[in-house]
Amino acid sequence: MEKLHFEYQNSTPVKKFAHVGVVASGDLEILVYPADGEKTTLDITTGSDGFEKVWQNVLDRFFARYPLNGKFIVHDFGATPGVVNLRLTQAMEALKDEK
Amino acid sequence: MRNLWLFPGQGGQNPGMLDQVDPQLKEQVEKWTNVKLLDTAEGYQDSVQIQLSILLLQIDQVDQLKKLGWQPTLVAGHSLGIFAAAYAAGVINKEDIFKLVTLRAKLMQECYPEGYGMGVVVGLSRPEVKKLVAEVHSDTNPVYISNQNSEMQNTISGKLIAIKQVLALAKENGASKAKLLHVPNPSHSPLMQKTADQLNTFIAQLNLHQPSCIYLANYNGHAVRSLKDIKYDLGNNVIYPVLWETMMQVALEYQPDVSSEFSPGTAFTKLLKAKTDQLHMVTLSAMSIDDADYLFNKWEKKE
Amino acid sequence: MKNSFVELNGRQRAFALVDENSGRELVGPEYDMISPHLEPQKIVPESDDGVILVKGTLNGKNVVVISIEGKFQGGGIGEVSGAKIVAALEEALDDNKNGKTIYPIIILDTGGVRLQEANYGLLSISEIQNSVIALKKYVPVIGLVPGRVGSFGGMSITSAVLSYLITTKKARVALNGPEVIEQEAGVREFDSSDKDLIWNTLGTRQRVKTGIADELVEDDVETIKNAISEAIDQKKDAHRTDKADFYLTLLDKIDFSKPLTTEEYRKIFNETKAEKHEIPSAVSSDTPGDKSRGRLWFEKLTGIKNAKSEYPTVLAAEVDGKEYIAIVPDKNNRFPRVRNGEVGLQEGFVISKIVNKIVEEDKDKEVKRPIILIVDVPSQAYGYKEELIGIHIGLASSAAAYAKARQAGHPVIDFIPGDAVSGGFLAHGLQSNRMIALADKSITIQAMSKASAARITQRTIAELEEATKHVPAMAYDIFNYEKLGALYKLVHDVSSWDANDDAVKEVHELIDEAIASTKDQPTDLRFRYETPIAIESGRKATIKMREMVDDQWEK
Amino acid sequence: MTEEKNWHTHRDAKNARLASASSLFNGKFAKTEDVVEVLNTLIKPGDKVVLEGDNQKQASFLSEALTKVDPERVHDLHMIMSSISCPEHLDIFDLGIASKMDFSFAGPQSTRVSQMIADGTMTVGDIHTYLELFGRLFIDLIPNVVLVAADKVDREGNLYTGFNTEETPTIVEAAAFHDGIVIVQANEVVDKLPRVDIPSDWVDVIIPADKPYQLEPLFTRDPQAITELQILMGMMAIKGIYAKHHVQTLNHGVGFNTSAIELLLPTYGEQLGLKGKICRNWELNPTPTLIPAIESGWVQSIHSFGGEVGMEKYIAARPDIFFVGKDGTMRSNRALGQVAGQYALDMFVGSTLQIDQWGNSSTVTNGRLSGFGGAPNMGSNPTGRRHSTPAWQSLKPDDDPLAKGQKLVVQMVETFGANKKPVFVDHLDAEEVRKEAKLANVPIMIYSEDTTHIVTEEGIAYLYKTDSMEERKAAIEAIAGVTPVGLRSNPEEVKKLREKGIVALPEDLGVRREDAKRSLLAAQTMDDIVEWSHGLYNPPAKFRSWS
Repeated sequence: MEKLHFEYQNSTPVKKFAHVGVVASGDLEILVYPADGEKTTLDITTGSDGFEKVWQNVLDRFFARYPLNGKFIVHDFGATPGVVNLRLTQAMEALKDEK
Repeated sequence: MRNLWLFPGQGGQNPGMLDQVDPQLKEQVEKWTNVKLLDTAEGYQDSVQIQLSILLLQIDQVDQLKKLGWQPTLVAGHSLGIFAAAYAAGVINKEDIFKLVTLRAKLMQECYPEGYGMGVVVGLSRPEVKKLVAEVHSDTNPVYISNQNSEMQNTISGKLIAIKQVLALAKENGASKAKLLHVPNPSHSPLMQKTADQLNTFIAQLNLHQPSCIYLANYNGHAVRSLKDIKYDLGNNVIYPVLWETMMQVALEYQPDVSSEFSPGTAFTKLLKAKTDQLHMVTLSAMSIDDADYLFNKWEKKE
Repeated sequence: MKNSFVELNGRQRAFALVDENSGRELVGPEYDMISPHLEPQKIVPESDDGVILVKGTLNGKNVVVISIEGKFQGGGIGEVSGAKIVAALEEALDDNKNGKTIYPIIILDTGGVRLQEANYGLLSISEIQNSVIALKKYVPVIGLVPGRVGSFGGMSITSAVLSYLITTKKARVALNGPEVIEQEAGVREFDSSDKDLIWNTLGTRQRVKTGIADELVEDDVETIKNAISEAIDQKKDAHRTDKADFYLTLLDKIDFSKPLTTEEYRKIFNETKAEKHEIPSAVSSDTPGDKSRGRLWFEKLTGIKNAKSEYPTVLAAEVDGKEYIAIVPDKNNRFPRVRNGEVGLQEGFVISKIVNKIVEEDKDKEVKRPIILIVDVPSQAYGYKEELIGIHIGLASSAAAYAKARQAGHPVIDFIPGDAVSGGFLAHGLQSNRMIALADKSITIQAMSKASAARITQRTIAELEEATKHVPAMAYDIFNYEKLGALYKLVHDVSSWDANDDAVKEVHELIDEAIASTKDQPTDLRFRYETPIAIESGRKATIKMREMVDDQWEK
Repeated sequence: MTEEKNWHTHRDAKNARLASASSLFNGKFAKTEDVVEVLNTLIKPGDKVVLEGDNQKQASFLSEALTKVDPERVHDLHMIMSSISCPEHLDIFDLGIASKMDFSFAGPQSTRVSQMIADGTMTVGDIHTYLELFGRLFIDLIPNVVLVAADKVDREGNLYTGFNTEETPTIVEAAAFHDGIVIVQANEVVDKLPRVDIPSDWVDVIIPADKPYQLEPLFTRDPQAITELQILMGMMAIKGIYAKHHVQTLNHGVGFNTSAIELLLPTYGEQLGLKGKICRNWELNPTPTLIPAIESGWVQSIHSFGGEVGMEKYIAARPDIFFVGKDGTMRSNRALGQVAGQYALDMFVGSTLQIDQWGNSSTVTNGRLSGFGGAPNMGSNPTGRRHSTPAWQSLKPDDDPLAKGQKLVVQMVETFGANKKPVFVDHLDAEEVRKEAKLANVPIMIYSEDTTHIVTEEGIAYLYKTDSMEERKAAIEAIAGVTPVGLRSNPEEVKKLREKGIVALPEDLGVRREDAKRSLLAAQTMDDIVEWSHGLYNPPAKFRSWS
């Protein structure tokens, strides 16, 4: 298990809480809150060690397309980059939802 | 029923593991080798003790299974494991195999008193590790990529300083695990040439037999049927990587019905499980020979 | 086309059962109430700890859905997830007591105790069972076992105390998982790689035919909702833990030295008619029984020498107005899997008969007879026939009997001079409201043997032992157990095998003190959260979770 | 005049061989136990031998017998096999019986094939596409002996190959009409065949087998294993490709991606109102995951390369859909299926293990020379085609009056595969493999120029719309996730490509990622499929639902 922390400067504020995913084998859950301060922060607990660079790449790419400014908590149980991206974009969709 | 017999090497030894071994055989082995087998934690600080005890454990299990009428279709040993594999394949007799392994263990113990060893990198592919090894390796600071345990788990062997450099690089490059192994010599690398030479001299005077089944060779990962190839593997596997992943890939292409991992440990069954769910698996360290016999009978009936 | 319920995750399942837009989640993921015990063992936690609470309506009726997420850690019950379930059940109990009808629905998709928090899991599960039993006086408590995981371990015992159990064919219900039985009893007892055998024995298609589950429904959301709604409306109750006579009759007919196929068992099950069984008290004899800490202390505390009884593994007798009950080994028992003192098929039913009789006799009495459990149970019995017949029903029967006795006002006191392990402890020990234990190194107190726990959590025994050093709930000794705060007293100057006169006197006094301490106190299990150790450290997360559920329940 | 040239040396040779073995025959029939001697006698050193072995059906009785022939008498065979599937297919090289191989696919034996090529035990003629291999049986790889399998034979020697006819007629034809020897193993000898698939005229020797030929359920995918990512890609493909291009005739490669699409048609496809508009006529092995779509009325016809274990009864009960003989059982034909796949379809959808920066794809990776199945034929654009279907026409460039349309060739991959290895790589492992195995061509499965679309979990790249290699590379980078290729992508470029319609993300297609759930599949378990089939589908043991 590894704990990772990332920070970004993003433009689109998160206005409510959103939650996607399950901490199941090959999957992860993402909690998104409105940002605490200026910065977008991500606190990631991952069961797969050695993937910091991959996380960085996934997040860089995600935020380049969807610059959400919020506080993210991630509990990852060995998801592939594809699944991570799926959950991130699902969280993005959930935040857009008017419901 | 096609049965793939797997023989692990060093690493899984634990005190008391010889409890169930035929006491007569143990005594006999002690006579042949002039080594008193301690089967204690202190004993297993010594690699002659480790190698002989694991071999004894495996040979005893081979004897018991064969007595019950079971024969392998394919045998695969990992490093030290090839000796019990060769025995199971009917290539070499009991006395010779123990003498051969005693010699091997002693030679290995003597060859590099300090400063050499092995490391393991998990989470990088073999080509990736190879690249890192190439960055570090030099004549004065030798390090080689060695065993290929699975696609993403490879070992390196060489001088400790060089190994540590590779391990650090591996960590930087996203390895999930990169650590030194408790092995006091640079096994499975060209640095073991002298050991291989002496082993080959010894093997040359043994009376060996054609194998009764397919033997998966460490040094090239091929399925071999000729005595010549097996002989080469027995003498030279210390200077080559153990190409376990390839061996297992090849073994699976022979479509076995059952894999049976001999003691100690269950590591190779786990690796195999990650590759396929199409065969039955037995681990002798977790069950008795009678239990294995019961399962083999059950599975054979179902086919 | 069917709308699969099984495919949904735990949260979706909870919301799927309530009327559209009526659902409200309590202590949802936004609170990030993770288990404090997983990260120290390098295991990734989940924000809801694998339990989802949703209040809403089902066909207009008020319900609270408790959904266990089978995909997170196999649906294992730990401290936080357990406390979440208990808190919801207790709130529902309060509402119902106050005339506000609310129906609890429990979705079981669980391996039972979360082994990484073993002793918390056991405590929680006993507390869940206690609440369910209390609730059943007011409303049916409906269980749903949709599958893939099914319902195993301590939660299979819970499944047996529920009013009514609905299931799909994708589930299995059993006390011990196949791998554990193989580990403990050998591959010839149960081959965990034989899927045919496993599903034919433990699969719900077999289980509904043999009284372990009540209704098999299609894996379809609407169908499942209707089945639950109907069960509530019709107040369906299988009374599964009230069948001791039936099972004792059935067990009389089975030869445990011979094989038993599922078909043969179904036939016996269908042909069995309950016959009344009397359970006489233990009496003195000339021949000593097989030695155990439980027997030693039973004989010393009751003064019965070489105690023997008709059911040789259960010793029970009333002395000085107190009922003492112990489970003991019997080397020649006709059930081979209980010969070392395990709790097997018969023990739970026998105990339930004893305890229910006491409750019935004292029904109208002001002061209820105290029941003293002498706990020395190395585990439950691991065996194929045990699972085929449904050992968990036996265990649930004694647990339910103890719980009902306590709820009726009987002081139920544990004295623990020996092992207290797993399902054995749930059946005989964990429904007490005071636990007294000896501070003896020989005592093992846990949810599973080390070998099995290592196999199930895919660690080596060495790794497991390493984990026990950092997490008291993982430990196997009474000293770490004390840190959880559940004990009433840890007795330091008496050891397990040394029941000398002074020691016996001291224990007697402590038992009396414990009995006295229950006077005018709540008859539930909350004592465990209210000890100084529990408040200070042992049950901090439990207490926090209870407060949060209470805050959000909406009176 | 000189002496007249003998124009029937082949026939003479064949007759001589058969005559020399005549003591082994009773008419065309040889005894089961004589099989090895039959082969010893009829096969000569250096012969070109076709051993029937495709990716499903194996002439296993004959292949096992071939390992037992005397290498002194039978050696240096030149084997021609569409698929190297069984250990004994390679054992004959180890044993010195065969030395050269022409093949198409070696997936189940790919490691040993690589090893044997590397150490010289085997020389490779070519790694063919199926149609090249079949075609060359009539050109320069005309067989001396063919070894094939039949289900049933009658007393006259007519063959019933039924459900799994596959390539038997093609192989037999190549030998029968050029004086090759046709040797058949038969599961069963009967008085009357259900129907004649191959006339006895074409057959020389029949040997009853000791057990039925080996058959693998290769195209069955358990819906239980379909993931949300695959469902998301399936939704994108249906909306962004199938619907957009009005794809009516198609082939699906084997895999979970395409199984997901099949199971989404009756749900997601229905929601989009696409029934009757897309996916009507199929060239496809009878995959169980298509049953819900068939039952929901999506499918008009299916022609199959081969059979699929467990589908027999279902197909027999749906003759409107499948190609079924008068006897009521399916007839398959691999050669005709491949022809249809290459020439008659709107679209091929497949998957791969690696795609390079230019868009070439291959399933050959380090250490494994797997060759390819049907993909190279299905996934290529024969330039002579001139279809009028909306799909084919929709790929025609607007600005060229003489322009042609194109077959849609779609690759669907997750950006990372097993072991978290990137699928998008700068260079295919196949380039390295070519060097090691000294092959004439890099073993590319589908060439970039033929690939019209790539779908990943990130989106779709409409490669046919790109007008330069630079743009093509950029489009691939845009959907290649965080693979080394994808990391080169820059947001500005992606924006431009999206505006031009060269790249589409789910939101551009109106696909909600949150809808990508397993409950969207028409069947989630094998049991569900059985139910859809009204109990007619009978899954093989290894696919049983445990519930």
